[in-house]
Amino acid sequence: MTTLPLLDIRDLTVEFSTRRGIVCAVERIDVSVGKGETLAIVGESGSGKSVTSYAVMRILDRAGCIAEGTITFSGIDLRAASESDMRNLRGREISMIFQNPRAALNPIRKVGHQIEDVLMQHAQAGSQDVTAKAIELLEQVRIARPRERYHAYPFELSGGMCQRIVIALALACRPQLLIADEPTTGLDVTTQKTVMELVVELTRQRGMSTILITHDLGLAATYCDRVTVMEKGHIVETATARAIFTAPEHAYTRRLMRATPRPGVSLRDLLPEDAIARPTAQVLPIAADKTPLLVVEKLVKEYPSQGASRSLANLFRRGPAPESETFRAVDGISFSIGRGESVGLVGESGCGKSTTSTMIMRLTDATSGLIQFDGADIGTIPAKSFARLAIRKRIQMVFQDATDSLNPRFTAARAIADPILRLGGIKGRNAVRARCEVLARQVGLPLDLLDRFPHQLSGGQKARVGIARAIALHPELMILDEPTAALDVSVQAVVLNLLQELKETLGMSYLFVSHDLNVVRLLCDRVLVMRAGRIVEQGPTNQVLHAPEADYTRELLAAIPHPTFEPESNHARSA
Amino acid sequence: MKRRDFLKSVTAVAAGTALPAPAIWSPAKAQSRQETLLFVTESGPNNFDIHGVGTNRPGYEVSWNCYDRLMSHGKKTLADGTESYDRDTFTPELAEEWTASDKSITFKLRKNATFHDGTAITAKDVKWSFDRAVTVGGFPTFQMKAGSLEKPEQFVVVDDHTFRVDFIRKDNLTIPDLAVIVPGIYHAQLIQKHANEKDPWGLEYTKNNIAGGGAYKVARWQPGSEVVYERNDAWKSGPLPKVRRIVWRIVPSSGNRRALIERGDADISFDLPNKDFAELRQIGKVRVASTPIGNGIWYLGLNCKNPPFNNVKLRQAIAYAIPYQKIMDAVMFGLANPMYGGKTNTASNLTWPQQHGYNTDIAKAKQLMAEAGFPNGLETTLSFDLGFGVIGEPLCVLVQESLNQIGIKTTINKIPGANWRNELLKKELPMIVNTFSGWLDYPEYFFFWSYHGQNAVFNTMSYQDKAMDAYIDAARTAAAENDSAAYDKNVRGFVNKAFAEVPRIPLFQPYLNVAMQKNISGYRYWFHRQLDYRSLAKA
Amino acid sequence: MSELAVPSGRPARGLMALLHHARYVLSENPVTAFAFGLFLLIITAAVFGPLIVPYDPYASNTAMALKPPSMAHWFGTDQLGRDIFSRVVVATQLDIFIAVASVVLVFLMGGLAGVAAGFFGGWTDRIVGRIADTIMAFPLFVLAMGIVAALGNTVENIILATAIVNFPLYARIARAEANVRREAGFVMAARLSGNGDGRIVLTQVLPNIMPIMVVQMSLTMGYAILNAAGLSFIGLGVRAPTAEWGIMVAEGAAFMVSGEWWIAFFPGAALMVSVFCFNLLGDGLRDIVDPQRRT
Amino acid sequence: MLRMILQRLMIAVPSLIGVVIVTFLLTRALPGDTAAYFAGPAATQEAIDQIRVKLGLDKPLIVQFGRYVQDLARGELGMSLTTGQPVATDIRTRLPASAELTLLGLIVSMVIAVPLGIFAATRPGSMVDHLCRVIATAGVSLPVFFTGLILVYVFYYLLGLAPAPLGRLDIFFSPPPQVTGFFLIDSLIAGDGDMFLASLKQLILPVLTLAIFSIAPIARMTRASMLAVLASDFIRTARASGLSPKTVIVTYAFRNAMLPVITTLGMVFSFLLGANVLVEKVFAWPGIGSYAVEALVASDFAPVQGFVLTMAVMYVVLNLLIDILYGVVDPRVRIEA
Repeated sequence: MTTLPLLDIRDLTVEFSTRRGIVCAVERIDVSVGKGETLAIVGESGSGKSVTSYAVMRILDRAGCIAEGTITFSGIDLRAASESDMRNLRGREISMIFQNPRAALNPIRKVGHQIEDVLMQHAQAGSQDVTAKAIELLEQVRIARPRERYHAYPFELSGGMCQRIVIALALACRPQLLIADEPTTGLDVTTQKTVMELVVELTRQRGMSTILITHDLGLAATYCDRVTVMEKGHIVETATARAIFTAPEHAYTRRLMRATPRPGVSLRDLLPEDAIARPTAQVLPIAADKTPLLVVEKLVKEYPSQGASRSLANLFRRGPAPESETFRAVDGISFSIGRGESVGLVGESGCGKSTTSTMIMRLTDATSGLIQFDGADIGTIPAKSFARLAIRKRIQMVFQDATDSLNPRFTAARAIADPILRLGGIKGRNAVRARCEVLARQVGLPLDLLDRFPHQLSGGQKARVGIARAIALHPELMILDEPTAALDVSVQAVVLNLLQELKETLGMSYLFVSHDLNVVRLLCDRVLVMRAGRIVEQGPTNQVLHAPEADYTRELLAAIPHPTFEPESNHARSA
Repeated sequence: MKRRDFLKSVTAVAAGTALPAPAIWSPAKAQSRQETLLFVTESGPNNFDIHGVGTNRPGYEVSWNCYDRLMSHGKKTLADGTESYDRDTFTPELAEEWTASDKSITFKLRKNATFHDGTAITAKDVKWSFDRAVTVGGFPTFQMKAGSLEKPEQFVVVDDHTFRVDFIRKDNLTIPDLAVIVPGIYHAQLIQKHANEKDPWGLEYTKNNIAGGGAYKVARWQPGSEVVYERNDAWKSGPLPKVRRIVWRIVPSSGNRRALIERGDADISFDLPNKDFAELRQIGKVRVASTPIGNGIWYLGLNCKNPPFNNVKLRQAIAYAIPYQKIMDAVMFGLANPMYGGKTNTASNLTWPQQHGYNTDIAKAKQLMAEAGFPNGLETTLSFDLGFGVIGEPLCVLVQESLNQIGIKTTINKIPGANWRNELLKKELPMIVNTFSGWLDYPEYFFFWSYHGQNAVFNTMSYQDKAMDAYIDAARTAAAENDSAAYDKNVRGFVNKAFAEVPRIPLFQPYLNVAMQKNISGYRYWFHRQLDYRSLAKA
Repeated sequence: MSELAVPSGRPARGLMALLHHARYVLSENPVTAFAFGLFLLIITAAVFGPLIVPYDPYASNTAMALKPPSMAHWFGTDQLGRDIFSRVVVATQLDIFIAVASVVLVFLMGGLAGVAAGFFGGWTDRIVGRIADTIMAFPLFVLAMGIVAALGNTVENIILATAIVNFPLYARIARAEANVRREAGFVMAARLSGNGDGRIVLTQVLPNIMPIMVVQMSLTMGYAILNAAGLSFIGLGVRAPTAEWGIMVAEGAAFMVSGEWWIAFFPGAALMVSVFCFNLLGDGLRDIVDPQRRT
Repeated sequence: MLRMILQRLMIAVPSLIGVVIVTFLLTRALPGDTAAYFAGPAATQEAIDQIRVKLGLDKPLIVQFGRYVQDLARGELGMSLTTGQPVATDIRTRLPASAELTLLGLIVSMVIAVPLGIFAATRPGSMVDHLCRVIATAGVSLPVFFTGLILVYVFYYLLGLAPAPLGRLDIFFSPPPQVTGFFLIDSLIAGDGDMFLASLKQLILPVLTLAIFSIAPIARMTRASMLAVLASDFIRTARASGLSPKTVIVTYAFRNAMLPVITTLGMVFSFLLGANVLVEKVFAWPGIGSYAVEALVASDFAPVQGFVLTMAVMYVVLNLLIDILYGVVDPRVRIEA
């Protein structure tokens, strides 16, 4: 890195005043980005990666302040710059794109106008040609029919489309530096790929420097030149992508690399080295009885398509509702799950996998089709009255967002105890408490956390409480709706191993719903690939994931960013 | 609005809302301000025609000033200098002269008198108006009957300008009854044009249109907020009034009404609470005329029909337990004639109202309570009309407190105007505070409505006593034959009985108070207790 | 709420956390602290008022009528010579009772109906919605007047009138909050654990809505007293001679122009202070309860 | 848009029916006996019965209700016994007076409360924030009639700045030719500057009283929604793209924050119509509120029913306007409806 760096952060410390006094989010970090270079800042939640970028842009919220250190951007000391100078820089010299694209745009203002606002603000265009410039920008970010989409509102566009608008906003004034804060989190794998390629192409084309902030190592390695790894506000390691990937030096980086699910590695490999030695618990023999536990045939779920006017129109119309009126979320799927078997259900968002799981859990009623559990037809029992039946105990579920699935007013113990009190058949406070403590131990939750409220627990701890609640009634079938999607990579590794261990010790069968093929490959024996309400392919995991028949599956596999470095020798580490 | 105030408020407005330069004060407005008289009251008329259904007292005022009657009253000056109508003298109005015999009375009408629209007034209009008064029912017919004017046959058109009323019985109230508001002269043809079979007497039309020939015409009426009168310059039935234009504004808040009169924006402020009148009189910036209301008494009525107040001794005990002086000071602020504290409980003269002998004497009251058989007291309710709450409420609170001392526990019951009359009709309220005053200021007239066994609505105590009825009837016939000896014996008879058995305990005779700017003259107190614009003048 | 009586040591810490949190918000927000102090003052006046009052609030003494504030009578005397200070303090009891009772009543009526409407949707939602609309169509004060005029002006009817008038506001808020939580994860989890819908609403959804309702309740307490005062002004308030701020202000209003300002001023001031305190407390509670503010 | 209007009216119909029924029952439940009241002080029992028959109050409730609905269908609101006028004319003359007062009160309180709310929201926790909150809350803590009386006492009685609380116009002005019934507008149409100034002066105190009373709810709602919007993602994007504070606060934050405020406006307007009753009593304003109160106290059914129905229709129209306004501001609603 011979030339002067575009952005040079020295000894930066950022502090926040909170209820419990001053919290140090970032402590004496050094980051620098050369002209035209793409740097990735990788770290788990709470590592301070976003705070750094906010500090650079000086848009920390009221409670935060830059305690020490300097930030120089092509010679200008950003920390000392006046607010009006900063305002000229933001958007013209440095711009930013954010995580949740649809929320990052003004909901009640046309996207075209929002782009024009930025252009006008930084005098990039006069009032006559600003519209033309805006439309030209839309073309650059490859939005189809730009003239028409100019007048669209954010809620009318898809997630990927909104992200392209945000990118257009960021690149409107040809800035020198683009900071992308988790730009593709929450987007589908396929959209994620197109968005990242667009960012890299545009920044390369204009010789811009880019900082990509992400928790996904694979993404960082694929698209960036250098990678900086942060942990709890400190920089742990900075190296070229190849060096980080092939020969991580710092223990934390290594642990992070290991925990990232990637092809050709087993579940246990994800755990840090010291954890491997744990003795595997006594494994229950797979039940001999081969009859399938759950059989699903031609399952259909229809919703009347949206719009209040629809109901109004129904009011006045005679005759049956025409076919095209309804929207089929699940369109006649059939599969079965054997005892002790774990089946993966994979598909992008909107393909109907969550709807399927809620129907099997009998939380919602199916429009038609058979759901048979252990020989009994449970599909016909209405969801409302299913809660009181004994069979309820035998099918349980772990939810995706642990925070949302725990009652904020209940302590962890009370949440776990809820099913026991209703259907567990255990009477007496102390007995129930004892049962909770057993379950806590089983899921590796420290006992003193039992009396905390959800907002006082970390992501991983909340996931464990959810799992403890699910296994409280010894269910035979457990549906896991993307249980680790919201977790950090290292925590995800531990939770997946916990789930595998529980399945084996308690002899349960799993239906594992996910959009992440790597995670499914680690845990499931068989895989179903779903698209727009239909199963496009199903079969044993390694057969589907290595030699997929359906081209949609191939497309999914290709979209997963995992760097393929030729096995060269240890590349010289760059400064 | 004096010029200085106006300019000041304009600058305030300009400063406040940055308006364009303030408009220059046009001289014409100042001059019309001088010719206009503004007076403010708490509530306004709901009907211009006294014959109408449910016309309220402000409605009477409109009828009085916009319609003529055959004759009116003369005037006399009271002790404190204010003028009052003279009960015993009658002056010509529409009728120039009249001759009365014991069978009938004949009136000679003015030749040149015209209605507001210019058509001449004839005896036919008078007859039609009188027939209307006695047949339309409700209050007007009832008031005519009080003067034995009952049947259309009594009213005879002799010729265009002579009109005769035949008596059906000897009644000295007939002549005075012809001078009250009800027998006004209506424009028969005009009203019949707007009448129909469902409403033969055109009550709907006369509700908000004047069909008469009185001294004033109504120029504009916005119910509940404003009435504007213009003078009828063609008025012949008396001296032409001096004020050309009168504006009557309804201002519900008494505090504002007082502020208006004190700051000089209102010329006359009517029906203010007594306390304001007492203080205005002391301050002396405005003139306050206070005239005792003839034949008017505030009283504590006790239900003589059902127990416990059918027991005379108990009623007398209560009569001794009333905090009279406290009421005079804290409720009436001295603006009333006390009805208590007389030397004896017998009639001192033939006038009414007059003082009875009871006064606040808790010991005597307790003793009478014991004699009446209520040693440990009783529980009852004390009700008053929300419409007269300004006097009623404090009065009840004081009475409640003092009755408490002799063991009578009372809860105060505030009844809105609407169902106050309803409750009076049912005659079940055990104890009430109420007021009554008749238009015809004769004792036998007051007793005929309030104490007589016929149990009229005003006999709120439903007190029925043969001896009392005998006295009243005898007094009325004596008055008719003006046999003064019998009249004197019977009047003293029924007054003594009223004081002895005290079915209702007279408290005080209220005053009619009016506050006026110093440049207003010609105010005259009338039996109907409303304003007569015709005698007013603005210097 | 929790059938699970955890050994004594543990809940104390929960309480401590709440106190700590409350102390933090109060210190950070002086206005709410001031309002809280005021609230304590009002409560003590309501509870101990009648005992510590120098004069009998109902004893009239015409000799001492309409006296300005003096050492003998701190707030002066009214038309019948009654001590205004004693009446104002004693009136606190009645006014706070009106405020609290109407707020609790409207919560039970509006709040629960709203939660049911929001959670179950369908017909309950439509019915509650129409009732709320019908009440909303009346101008609030006129409806209160109609109810009190029709049923008689007892304290109970004033409370009922205030409750009915506020029904739509509470129903709408409760419905919105319940609707949001209808599809929440913990509701589905509760169903998985075998809870019936009724139990879920009462034990799970309602506790989560309570903070927002409490904020609204404190605001409505202020409104309830104002409503009683308004009714007294047009003659439909509480019966004489009970001491109540609203009726004392209404009576005193007539005396203001004639110079006896204190008759209306002191009850008005007491009224203002208490309504002021309830509103500020409402805002303060909102800050404590508002999740975004919980740094 | 038309569909949304149709749908909104569809929903309004049941509540209107509800209003008709409730008003009928409410007025019939009034304790007073109208016949007795209007038979006059000295009426005898049979006179009262005579009037009761005349007013048709003796028939069973159902028949009365039937006749009432028939009259309603014909747009016949009946006769007011307190003012002696047909209720329809009363409402036509008095409604503009109340509407002028309430609308002006709302506009003045909006002009004060919204900036107050924004100001407080952009400086949360600062002295200014607390000050705004204290001032706004003080306004709503006083009963409206008390504020009115104090204003009259101070500005009219003591200082003589404000005009006499005599109603809508000074005594020697006759009302302008009735076009909209709003004196301010009618006087402008008539081109009479004097008249405009006089009616404006009369409006100042009552409008101020109403405004003071309604600042708190609007300010509080604006502050809360501004705080929520300022914490949202798209504001962060706007700041990050260097837009000027004015654009960020006004075009981005304020327009979004106005949505919840608009919905509370409906609530505040009907809240004000109620408080209006007391202001009309204090300022002798010939509005519809005091008209209904007098009728209610006199147990005169027709005006109360007429008044409430007008209010119900106004409420429906108001909500319709609010929805349209909401649709204008927020495209999501427009498309979806």
